[in-house]
Amino acid sequence: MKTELTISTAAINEAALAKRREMGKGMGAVIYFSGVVREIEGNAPITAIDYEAHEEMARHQFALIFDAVEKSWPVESVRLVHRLGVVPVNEPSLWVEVTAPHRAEAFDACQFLIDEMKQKVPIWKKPLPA
Amino acid sequence: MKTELTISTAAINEAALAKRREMGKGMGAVIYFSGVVREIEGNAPITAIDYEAHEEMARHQFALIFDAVEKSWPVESVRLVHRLGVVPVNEPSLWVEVTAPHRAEAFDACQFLIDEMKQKVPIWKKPLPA
Amino acid sequence: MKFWSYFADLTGCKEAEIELSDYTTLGQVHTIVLEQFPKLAGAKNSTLKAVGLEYEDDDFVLSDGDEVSFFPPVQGG
Amino acid sequence: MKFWSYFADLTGCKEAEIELSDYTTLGQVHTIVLEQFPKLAGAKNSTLKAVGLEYEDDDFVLSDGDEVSFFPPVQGG
Repeated sequence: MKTELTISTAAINEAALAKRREMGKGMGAVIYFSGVVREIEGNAPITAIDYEAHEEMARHQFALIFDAVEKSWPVESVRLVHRLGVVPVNEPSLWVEVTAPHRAEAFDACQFLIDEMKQKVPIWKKPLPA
Repeated sequence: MKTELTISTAAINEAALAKRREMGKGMGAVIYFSGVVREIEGNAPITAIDYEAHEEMARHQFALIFDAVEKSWPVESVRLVHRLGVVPVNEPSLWVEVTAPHRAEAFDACQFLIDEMKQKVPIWKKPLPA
Repeated sequence: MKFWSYFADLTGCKEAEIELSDYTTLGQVHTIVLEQFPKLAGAKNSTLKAVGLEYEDDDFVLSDGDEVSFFPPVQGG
Repeated sequence: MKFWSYFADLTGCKEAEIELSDYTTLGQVHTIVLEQFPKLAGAKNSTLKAVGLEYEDDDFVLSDGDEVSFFPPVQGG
């Protein structure tokens, strides 16, 4: 399974990422998920979320999750970008791409990946009030 | 819920579609799914799939499915493109975008939409052997 | 009456008209179709039937001018 | 020893060193930390603990030079 992990304060350029997609001829399904900062956090209006990470541990924990994906589904590739620092409302903080032969495994793997991330990857958010 | 349905023989331009995304500030999740023609269909190598539709009925059945999505989840928008005619291997025949406040409902609605399509929308495929 | 996908190949026909008596059901039309186009018999149980743009059951009673479609399981995506 | 996210705000400290006797467990260090930084007591049961890059249980026995992290539930995405 090919994997690509980016953890960076740079804005996520979804178009540029999608353009770099490489997909084997046996692959039938691609999912992209973008997690976008909402204008409300815990019932209060915000302007942005400031993301902090234990970056080295985050990379390690993502690698463990990618290993688990590879063991569970015939996924061809996973690319994941998590932005750190201040992410304004309406901009993505997370971008995930999964390519697989069939739709069901692409969906399952993508959801597993995000569920696991939300349990294990040491990234925290601080909402910046409006 | 905003909906946009395109059924056409034109190639699906994923980049152009993604660029036209409109997402309210209360939305936190976007999913894109692309269904891509694989080089193997029923164990035989192919060069393309020729898609045929009962187009008027397909539009109507998609509209019913969109109504069901709207009743079941707080989805903000659905855009769906299905290509007809000859779609070469490695090119998408289907493109779906779902935007919603949260991830779980976006995934659920997107999977429901595709499952329902595969049961009810009168589109058929004829593999073109290699 | 319209045949779609490989049903049109099996019947050699995309569109046909038939005269029906009053109160004919969709199921009865299917029976007539299978007599006229015996190559569709093998797909009898998987055949999907629509009247206009809606799927209908065998006991649906047809009216004058109804457009009936017969087709194999759909395969979008 | 490192504190992350609002644990660093509560302790007023991002990084600290403590001397341990041999065979001290991660759970014992947590107890020491709570004595030193009582504002973390409210989060005691939801505190996540890592040694190096791995999550570890309270009965994990620490070695010389281990870097221990304490942090609240993660919130990536």
